[in-house]
Amino acid sequence: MDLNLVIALGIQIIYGIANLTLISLGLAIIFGMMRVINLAHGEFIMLGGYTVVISTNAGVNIWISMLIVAPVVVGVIGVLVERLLIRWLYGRMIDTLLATWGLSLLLIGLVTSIFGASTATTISPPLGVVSIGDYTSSAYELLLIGITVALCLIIFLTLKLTRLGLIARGTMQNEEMASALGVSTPRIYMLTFGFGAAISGFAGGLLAPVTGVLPTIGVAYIAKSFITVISGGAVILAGTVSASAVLGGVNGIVSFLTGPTIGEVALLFAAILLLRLMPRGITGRFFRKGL
Amino acid sequence: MTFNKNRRRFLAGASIALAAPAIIGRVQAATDDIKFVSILDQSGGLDIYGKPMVDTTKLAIEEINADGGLLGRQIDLKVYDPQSSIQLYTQFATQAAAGDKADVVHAGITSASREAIRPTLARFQTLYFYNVLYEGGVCDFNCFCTGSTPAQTVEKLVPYTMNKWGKKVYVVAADYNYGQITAQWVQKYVSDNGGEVVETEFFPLDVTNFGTTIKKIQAAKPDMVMSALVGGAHVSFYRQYAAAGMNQSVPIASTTFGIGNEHKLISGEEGDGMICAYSYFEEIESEANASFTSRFKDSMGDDAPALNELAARSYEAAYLWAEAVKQAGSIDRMQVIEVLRTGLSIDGPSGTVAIEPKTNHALQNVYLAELKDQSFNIVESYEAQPPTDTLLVCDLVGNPNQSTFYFQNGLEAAGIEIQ
Amino acid sequence: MNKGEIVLETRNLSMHFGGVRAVDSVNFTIWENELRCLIGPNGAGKSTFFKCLTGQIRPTSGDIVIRNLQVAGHQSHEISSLGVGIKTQVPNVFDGLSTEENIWLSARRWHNTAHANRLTTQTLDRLDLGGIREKTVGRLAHGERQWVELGMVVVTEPWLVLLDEPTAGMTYEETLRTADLIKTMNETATLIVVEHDMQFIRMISKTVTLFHEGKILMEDTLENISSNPVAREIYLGQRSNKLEQ
Amino acid sequence: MTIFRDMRATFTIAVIGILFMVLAPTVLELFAIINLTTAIALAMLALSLALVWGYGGILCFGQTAFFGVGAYAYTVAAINSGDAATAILIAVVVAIIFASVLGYFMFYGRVSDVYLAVITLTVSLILFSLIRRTSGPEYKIGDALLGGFNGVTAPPLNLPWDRAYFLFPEHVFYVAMAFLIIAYVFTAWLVRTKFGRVVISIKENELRAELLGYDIRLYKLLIFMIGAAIAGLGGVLFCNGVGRVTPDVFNLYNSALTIIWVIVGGRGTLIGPVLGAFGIFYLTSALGTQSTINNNLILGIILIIFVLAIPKGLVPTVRDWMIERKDRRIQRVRERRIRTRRTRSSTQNAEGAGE
Repeated sequence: MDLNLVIALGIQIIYGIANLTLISLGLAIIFGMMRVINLAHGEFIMLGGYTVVISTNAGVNIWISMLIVAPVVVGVIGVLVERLLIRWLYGRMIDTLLATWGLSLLLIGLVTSIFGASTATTISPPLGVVSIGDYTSSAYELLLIGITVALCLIIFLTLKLTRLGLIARGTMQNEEMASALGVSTPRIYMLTFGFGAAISGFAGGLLAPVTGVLPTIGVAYIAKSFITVISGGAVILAGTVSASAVLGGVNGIVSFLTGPTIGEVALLFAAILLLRLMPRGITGRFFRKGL
Repeated sequence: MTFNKNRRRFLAGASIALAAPAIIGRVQAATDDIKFVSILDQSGGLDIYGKPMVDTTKLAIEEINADGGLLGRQIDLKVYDPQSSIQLYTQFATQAAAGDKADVVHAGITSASREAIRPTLARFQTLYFYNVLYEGGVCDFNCFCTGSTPAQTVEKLVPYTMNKWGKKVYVVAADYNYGQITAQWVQKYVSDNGGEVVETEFFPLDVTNFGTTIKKIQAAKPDMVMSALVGGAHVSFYRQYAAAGMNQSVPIASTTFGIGNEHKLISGEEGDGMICAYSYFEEIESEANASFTSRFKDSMGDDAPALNELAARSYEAAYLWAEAVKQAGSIDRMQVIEVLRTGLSIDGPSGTVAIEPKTNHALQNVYLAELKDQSFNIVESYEAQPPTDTLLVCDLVGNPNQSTFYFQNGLEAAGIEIQ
Repeated sequence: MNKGEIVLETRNLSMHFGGVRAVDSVNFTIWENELRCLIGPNGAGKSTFFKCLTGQIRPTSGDIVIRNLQVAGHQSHEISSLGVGIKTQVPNVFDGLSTEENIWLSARRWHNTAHANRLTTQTLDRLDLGGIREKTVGRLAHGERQWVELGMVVVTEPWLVLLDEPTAGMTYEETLRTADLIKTMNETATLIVVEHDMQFIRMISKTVTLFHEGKILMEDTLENISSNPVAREIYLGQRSNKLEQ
Repeated sequence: MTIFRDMRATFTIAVIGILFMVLAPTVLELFAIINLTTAIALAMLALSLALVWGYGGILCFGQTAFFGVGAYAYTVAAINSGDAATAILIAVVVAIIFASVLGYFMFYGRVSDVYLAVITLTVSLILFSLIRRTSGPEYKIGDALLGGFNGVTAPPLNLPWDRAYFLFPEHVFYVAMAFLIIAYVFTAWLVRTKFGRVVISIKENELRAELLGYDIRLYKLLIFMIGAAIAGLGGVLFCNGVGRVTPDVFNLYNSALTIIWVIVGGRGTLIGPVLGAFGIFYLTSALGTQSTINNNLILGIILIIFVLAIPKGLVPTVRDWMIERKDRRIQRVRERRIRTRRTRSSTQNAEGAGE
């Protein structure tokens, strides 16, 4: 293997990790703070993609669509969902499984009914190509890595500096503490759910130019992000990033060596082993006091 | 087969049960209508394929009914939506055959769904049409497979593109039976034509990140990529391939791209230059096709999806069946099958489609087309192509009493040499 | 004084969390039929020590010997199965079940159904829980839940009892009754009680072990400890008046 | 024994089940009977999760893994041995062994809660990925080819003493219904035994159960294995109902669906999830007959309305309602009695005064 291939592959694996982080963070925020397993997470990502496609086709600048419109629109949808559905289910977190599964089906059905089973997504990655020797990577992929890092930084600062973040940290350290202190006001829950949804929508928007945008595309994300978040454990950022690094790394390397299916299976096996060794996720053992 | 005796006993039992609807007390709908049942996914992950198929089926039945129906009777079209679940396919096939007493069932998208319902329809002696392109190999007296098979499409596509682009081929395919077997056909035709498959990779249906593979393709430096990727998530491949600039250097040929209208999903610059092979393209220039597409657009309005082989063949298959009923002068299953197997043909939007009696498959035109600005330009056409793949293993003329899927376990298991 | 047989002993028992030595080389011994209270300020390591004894956490190093049996690192149920009754700090009861079912489940671990039924009834009478027999434990008051848990310990007729803050959240009345119960239990069993409440300790205690910074600082009668200047120093601030009570 | 008193409701339901089993084939059409077999198989899966999750507190997100393993094991064994009875036995044993290995791995590693959910789901997804690849001729167990994504045709049930005699669909329905009733009565009995009560206590409070001296890992493992056995048996019935087993059974949709049945029917009951499975089965089937409105949309709306309107699940809600009604009736009777007594005493007084 020549050096260029190693570099190109290294970038690819980092991209894979960033990708996994990106699709998982929204779920991690909602799970980490509210202990709600949002089965409609994949559909939030899907909605982000649709938002970008529709607004870009309507003439909005693609960067504005991706960086602003998608998270805002999906964030608002998240707040609506919280107000109309999730808030009736506090204290009954298992029932949110049923509710969000229903929501997931509803969103798929709704989008299919409105936009059809397949949608023209004529938006392209708005950047060129980067060459490493004989190998070429999409510059957009490199940008995505950068944006993911920036996103992690934003979430870090939000957790570190805001009141929402303070409560989040409390909840992560001790599930019962926050509710015992009475700080988990409905408003905080609403904001959290909206914030998580916005991050998912943001991810979906960013991925729209490099994946298919279809009503049923959420299914491709939900299992992987669910597994990543839980493997990471209760600590939102450190958990998701470390789990993405482990799982994405394993997936990337094994995929290259043996092929994608075994790569996927290796990712799943890695998650099982990880949870067996660390029964409360990575952050159950490491970075416990992290963010 | 040890099953035969028992099957007969089972059939006897089933027909006794069928013969006694009086016990049920429910009077069968006494209408005189001919029952045409369509079981195709209208929701769930496969709806990108199923929806256009149902749309054109509806169009065909409406037209036939408007034309006075068949044998003086109207056709009652019943559509079931199995919601992309195999279990629901079986349920609805049972309901169609034993409950609705359907005169014909047009159903199935994946081979898995076809294999799930084929035995049920055979058991209840219900005529079955499968109108999707697939890996070939079904040999069933009761089942008519009208879609194109690899010997019709891959066999034309491979030499054409190898000639144009070069002999080193990289194969990417969906990781299930269809992809695996199609990859074997590609392998066979590539080596038959003196080329070389440098690598074959299979992808689970929910993979959306193809970065590693694109690097591997760059490392392997093939002359072309042959794709048998399937489903919504796999559309990502073409976009990421283009994003890495690869569509400029290593072109893609495919026998699956476009069948879920993927060419409308991605942008012009991402898809330009791809070459695909089907027995129908919306862009075919013929009077029949022009009339078909305009009738379809009239009936669907602005929401009309792009037309592809699945959609066109569903339409044509409905007409094939109707023609057979007309000629037989009856809806009796055996009589209709006999007429179909005389080599019955119709002229549809894709050209002439005829039944090949040894295999119950279709003799059909095959077109190669290059993608440009989300439209296909037909570059090559071949008339009346026989399903030579299935012909290698199947002879329903010699032995009509068959109900086997020969390629279930790949080509070598069916005795076909790949290299 | 003839102290009898050693019931439980730890040798160099340590528990480290990262760099924190919550329990640091503790040598602790308790003799048959003794009633020992463990005290110490918050973070002194007594609760961690208790968790090591009950198998809820695995100590970093050192030995725990119960009746000549090395049990360090054993699972809780294995320790309990030796005939050790354990009550944790937060009431650990089956919230969804009734008082009777809670106690029955404890009794049934050791006896057949008929005997378990009999013991359950006896214990309900003995602890005066008849009035809440059918009630769901999750809906009971905190003190009552503590009593249900005590009942689950009592019904097994243990010979060694480990209690972590048994009177937390109890009224004065209930605390008095608990003290009586503990004394009665002490007639047939050895007890280790982790406690904060000096008043309560005064009611029951003979010897007291004072924990400080993961170590045993001293072991004496409560009177002697309360009058010791070093001990007072440790309990400075809010705790100091507690010691004097 | 109080067991009969305790299980009166169970036996009532079992009798209703038997009546249904006997009457259904005379009332319903053949296709309905055939499709019912599939529904019964799914109900069996729901029952197994009702036990493992509702009573054992083990949130198993991959209960379909045992269902699918059972179905595959049956199919492979039946193709090889030609005897359905042996094949059923093998299927159940294989499911149990599989659960014992996975359960040992999880419970003795102290994995629980949502982390356990993810492990079980992941196992199911791994099976989905791997079995999908088995289309080649090299994936052959004895005479049985696994067939990849397309799956394998499952040999129908036959008689142990006459293997050449294959059961008719009605008979398969009888067998399936009988299995379901037996499994239901068995699980209802099981949760009332000492073992069952300990399992429930573990769900209530793991630490307490452990401090009482119960080896919770062992109890969890055992209930997990029993659940797997029932799920495996469900798998056997499923491939008999559908006539085929495909890797689809292992996918995310089906894993989630199983959880949904239990929530809809009501956790902490056994009959609830069974009814939940039947209900959703009929709902999706009924929806499939229309294609005007997207089916995901309708199903999604129904589920959301359900969770908002009937939060406790079907059976607990009905039960509570009935108890409340009964209480109210008792209350009313009591009030009436008091009233009559009062009137009577006042009349008596009046009479007395009159005397």
